[in-house]
Amino acid sequence: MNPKEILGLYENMLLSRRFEQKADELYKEGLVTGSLHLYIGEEAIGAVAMLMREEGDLFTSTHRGVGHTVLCGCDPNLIMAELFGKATGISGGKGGSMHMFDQAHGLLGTNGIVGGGTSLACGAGITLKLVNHTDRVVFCFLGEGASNEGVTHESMNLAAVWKLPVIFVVENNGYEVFTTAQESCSVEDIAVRAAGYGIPGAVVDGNDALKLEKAYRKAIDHARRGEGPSLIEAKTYRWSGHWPGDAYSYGGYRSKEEVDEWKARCPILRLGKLILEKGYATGEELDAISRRVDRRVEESVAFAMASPDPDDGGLLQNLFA
Amino acid sequence: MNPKEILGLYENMLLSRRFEQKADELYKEGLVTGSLHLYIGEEAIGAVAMLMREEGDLFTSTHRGVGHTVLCGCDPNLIMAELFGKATGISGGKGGSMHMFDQAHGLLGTNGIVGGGTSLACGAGITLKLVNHTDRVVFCFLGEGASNEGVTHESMNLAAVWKLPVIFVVENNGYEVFTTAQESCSVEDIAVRAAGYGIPGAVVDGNDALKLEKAYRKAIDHARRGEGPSLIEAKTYRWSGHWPGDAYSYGGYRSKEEVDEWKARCPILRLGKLILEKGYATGEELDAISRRVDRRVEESVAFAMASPDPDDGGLLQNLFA
Amino acid sequence: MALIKYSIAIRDAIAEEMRRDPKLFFMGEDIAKFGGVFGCSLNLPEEFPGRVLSTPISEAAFVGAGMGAAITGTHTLVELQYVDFILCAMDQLINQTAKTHYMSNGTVKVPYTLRVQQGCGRGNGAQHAQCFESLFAGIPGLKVVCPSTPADAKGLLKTALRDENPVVFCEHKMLYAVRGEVPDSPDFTIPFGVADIRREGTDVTIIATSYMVQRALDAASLLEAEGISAEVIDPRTIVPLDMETLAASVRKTGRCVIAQEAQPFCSFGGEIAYELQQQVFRYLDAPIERVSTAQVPMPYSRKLETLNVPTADRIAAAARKTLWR
Amino acid sequence: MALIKYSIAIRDAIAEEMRRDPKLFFMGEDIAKFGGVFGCSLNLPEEFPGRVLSTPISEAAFVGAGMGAAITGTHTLVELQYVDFILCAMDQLINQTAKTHYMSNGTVKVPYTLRVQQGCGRGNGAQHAQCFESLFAGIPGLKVVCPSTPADAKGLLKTALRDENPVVFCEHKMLYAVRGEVPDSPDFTIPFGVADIRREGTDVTIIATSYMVQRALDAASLLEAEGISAEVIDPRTIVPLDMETLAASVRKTGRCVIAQEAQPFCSFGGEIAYELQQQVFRYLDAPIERVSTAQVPMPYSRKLETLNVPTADRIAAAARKTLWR
Ligand SMILES: Cc1ncc(C[n+]2csc(CCOP(=O)(O)OP(=O)(O)O)c2C)c(N)n1
Ligand SMILES: Cc1ncc(C[n+]2csc(CCOP(=O)(O)OP(=O)(O)O)c2C)c(N)n1
Ligand SMILES: [Mg+2]
Ligand SMILES: [Mg+2]
Repeated sequence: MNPKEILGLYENMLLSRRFEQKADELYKEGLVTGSLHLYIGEEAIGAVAMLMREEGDLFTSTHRGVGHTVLCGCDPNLIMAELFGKATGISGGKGGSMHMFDQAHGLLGTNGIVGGGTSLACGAGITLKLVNHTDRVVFCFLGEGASNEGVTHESMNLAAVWKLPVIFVVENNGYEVFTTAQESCSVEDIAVRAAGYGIPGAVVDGNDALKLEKAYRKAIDHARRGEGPSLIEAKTYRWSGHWPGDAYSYGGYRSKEEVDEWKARCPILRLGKLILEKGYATGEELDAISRRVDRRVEESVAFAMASPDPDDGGLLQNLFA
Repeated sequence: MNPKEILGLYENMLLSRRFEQKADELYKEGLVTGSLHLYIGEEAIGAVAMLMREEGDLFTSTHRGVGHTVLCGCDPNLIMAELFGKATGISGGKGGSMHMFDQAHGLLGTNGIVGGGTSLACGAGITLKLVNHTDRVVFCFLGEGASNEGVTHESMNLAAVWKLPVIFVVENNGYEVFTTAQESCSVEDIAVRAAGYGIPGAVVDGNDALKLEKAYRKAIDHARRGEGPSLIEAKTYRWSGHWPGDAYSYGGYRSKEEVDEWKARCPILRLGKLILEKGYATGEELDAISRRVDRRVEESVAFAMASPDPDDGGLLQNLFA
Repeated sequence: MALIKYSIAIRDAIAEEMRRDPKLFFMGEDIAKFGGVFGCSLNLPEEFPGRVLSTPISEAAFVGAGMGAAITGTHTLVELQYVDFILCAMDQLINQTAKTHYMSNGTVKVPYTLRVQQGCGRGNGAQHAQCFESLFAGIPGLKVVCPSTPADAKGLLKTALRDENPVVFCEHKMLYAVRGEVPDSPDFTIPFGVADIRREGTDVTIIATSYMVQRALDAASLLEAEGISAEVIDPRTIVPLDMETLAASVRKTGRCVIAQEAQPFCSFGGEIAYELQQQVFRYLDAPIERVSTAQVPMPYSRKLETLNVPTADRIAAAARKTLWR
Repeated sequence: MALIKYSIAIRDAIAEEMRRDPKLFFMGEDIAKFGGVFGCSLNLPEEFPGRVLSTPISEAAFVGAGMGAAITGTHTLVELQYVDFILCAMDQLINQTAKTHYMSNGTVKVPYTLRVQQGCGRGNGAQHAQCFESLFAGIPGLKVVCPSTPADAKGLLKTALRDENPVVFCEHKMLYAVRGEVPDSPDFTIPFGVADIRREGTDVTIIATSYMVQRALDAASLLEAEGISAEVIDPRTIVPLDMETLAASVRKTGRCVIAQEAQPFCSFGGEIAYELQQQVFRYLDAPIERVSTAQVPMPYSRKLETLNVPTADRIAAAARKTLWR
């Protein structure tokens, strides 16, 4: 990544962070409803992948997909309006945070079903490779909890057998809802499962943008050369509770110390430090980014607020094309 | 295994072989109907496991489960009657070859669903270990095709996490229906997937009773010590088509040479040779076994023939206990 | 009697039955901490160590393992966090669990209760707000229970946990916080297949389960103000179904409204309509009406969700229609 | 016109549509050798190399991949070897495929046909002989097709392969070998939602799909001999459903029998009964009758299987009952 890219990455991550912090506040105020799973603390994983995508590359997301959606370039106004359930939302208010689709930006859907995106990613790989005969790739994000779903296994095997250009990215944040990865995963590193499909597997620090870049580079090249899927496990942490109302984010199933320790490893802070160290930007310039990002988030809130609810008629529309 | 056990094993395998050869004939005559998947050529895998079981050990079987059912000690009369759909069958004629249950002999069901037995085996493991606090074990048979089912993965992970006493035995016969293992499995040895669950994995010649014994011994001891599941992959071959009517058993998806080569590796022939070499029995004694087995099979056919169809009333019975 | 929440009534039923039956084993996602996502296992892991376990996110494995445990002597209780996830374990539920007793000619018993959590009301969207009771009831070999009150939840769950068959126990996310009087006796159970006439009436029969029962009762109050006397019946269990009570009521009133949260096509409401016209054809004074959500997935927008779910007003309007008003 | 088998009509439809649409991709278990287990892909892998692939035994993955391909520009055709195995992929079908167009507010299209193979008749037992059309039809967002003749199979499958929505195409294992006249024109299609009046009559309407249509026609012949004139209607597609034609027929005859192979509870037959009593209440001279298998899994024994599946005799008896005979 060149300095300009790194600055773009920084701004994008900060946008995702602030956007979600705002959404969290608005959830507590009752303006955002339903399910909302925050990506705060994990942004580097999605952000670097989005940066490295080329035209025509695609990705599938998860229940924790607001971050991915912001990061992929989807208009924050449309995302915020969706969280508000407004007619102007990216899914017209019918989807909510777990059902956002933005094909223009490669997003094949956030997903309410854990593991739900894995087989879809294979299908996208079929289109890209077997039907359209391109060298485009698909990123498939999933949690470590999702790695224990059967469809994840089936999809990795299918992708391996047909050499589909799918890059499986396990965002291992150590937890499912209250359950820990130790309690639910039979191996410490999900990436070791790659050997069971004869595909490359790698563990990477998910809070380190530069290390992520290297790991993605290998997997992308591998896929573009027609050699098939890879499995990258990015170790990370979710700062918030599983959902905004989850009162147990400290103390219950984890300690304040643990959370604070991970906060110290904030991927955005780290990138900011690097930027300053390398002199890619000054502190003032970073402050300017921060203000720009905040404005963008405020704008999205204003847009969502001002937007109308869906028409009653919308209820019956779009069942069939 | 001592000589007596080896002779018993030989007789049991021969019984399974002749029983299925007979069933195959009867299928062609239209007396046995529905689905019938023959275990011919693969008998050692089930037979050795059955021999090594102790009181209270259990097992789950597959669509190819007539062999397992004969081998576990279930009365051949009841099996043959079931294949005929008669009232005296082990499932009263309601089950057929894919739905036989014999709890007295540890059989938790043959199964019409590929991979269907894997999660059931975990459940049996829960009973044995977590509820009854015993050191009993469960064998779980599955094909290499079934290893690509999601539930197989989930079950292996669950068994590993809870250290359930499940011994997963992959009967890798190289084929699913017409599809080959190479076409559908991303790895040559399914056993390498064991590492993805942090459990022991082993590849073994599935047509060699003595090698199977060694592999099972390890896995059984491991499970009885409370250390959890193992994965054993037994390489083997099915001599027949996928079902009796499958005309393509030669020539279509495989060559006569290939089949003949495997027939030369017949597990029963091999064991017979060993018995003669070691002097555990004479040729005459083996002939006597052969005649005894044939009589047993004939008896089962006579029993099935003479048995009545289920009563009409049976249709509505046994929906609920 | 004590005034307790539906979620706690469920918890209490489990606790009492686990005390009674040392072979009762309980598993599900995240259940072993903080009472699980809906509070229905509060303090159970502490009281029953080793018998209340959180599973990996592997619905097929643990739903199937539930059956494997059940056929080997364990009485199994499994919780699905949201009913929608049962779609990851349908083979285990339908092909294995539901059919085994029948396929084995009655030699294998499957004492297995699956608790699922259904319904709308929280803006959870299309993959977290479904109602599958009709789908379950359509599968031979499953009993299907839909309690609408804390007392019913407790009494019916205790019956389920003593039943030797697979039972799908459908809870409703909007009912967990509802309080009601619940008998304290550990012997309190409610038999399956006995409908509860929640309100007597003479002009029209309203049939509803789960979350819709309160709305049906509210509709009856609205109708009362107009001089229409509605009888409200909660069948409580869909399989087995107390058609006798339903038919007797419609024989009396000549009119029937079925209120359901599930989508209409091929649903419980249709089934009841078929059975009623079979059994009380000559007594019917008007077509049977069904009030339901639309035949669409549940939209996220609170406005559309609210619009979609039957209200007391809509139920009352359907009742009026049967009276040609 | 040519006299061809149902299985070949299906094969031909796929071949013609693959020729027409280079983005049509076809996958399923064992389909790429010997025409697959039921012969419906005979010679297709040779004509369309790389576009007809056998999958691993991983229903969730390939049913889900079908949707992933469909939403990225591929028109997908997926074959399930037996319908029973869809239970391993229900999340992919219901939570993902059926809902995506709606959840995305119409921005994502899912041009996806899933061929499944249903039914009794071969002694395959409880896990290989189910009929799930009611279950599929109950899910908003799926079209459901049940062809009963080779011509319908071809015309409807071609329509499915040109439709931009998920279509579940329910074939019947006992029909594959049945021959019938099939138009040759590659432009031959049959629109969804148009019932076929297979035989006109005035006394009673018999509604049947798939394998039951022939038995309904046979029943009509039996009834004719007794002077009863039966109208036999095959709706052909369950979603969308041509209620107009059904209602018009019952308005004329005043009597209705629904013949279905599926179990009764919460099924298509119940749905039709609900709709008919809504739409033609005043015209009904007798309760609507439903003839179906029993509410049990399908037994293996050929004797019990035969006993279980509706016959022409049982359908005729139900028709007589509507005429109070
Ligand atoms: C099939 C399915 N099972 C269960 C859930 C409920 N659920 C939502 S998120 C979640 C935890 C997911 O853990 P992980 O995959 O590690 O992702 P994370 O939330 O940690 O990002 C669970 C159990 C679901 N949405 N889908
Ligand atoms: C879930 C499911 N999918 C597909 C089938 C159809 N089917 C029956 S046996 C079989 C092949 C199984 O292959 P494998 O697991 O290797 O066992 P083998 O037959 O070789 O013993 C298939 C595809 C099935 N019964 N169940
Ligand atoms: Mg996680
Ligand atoms: Mg095999």
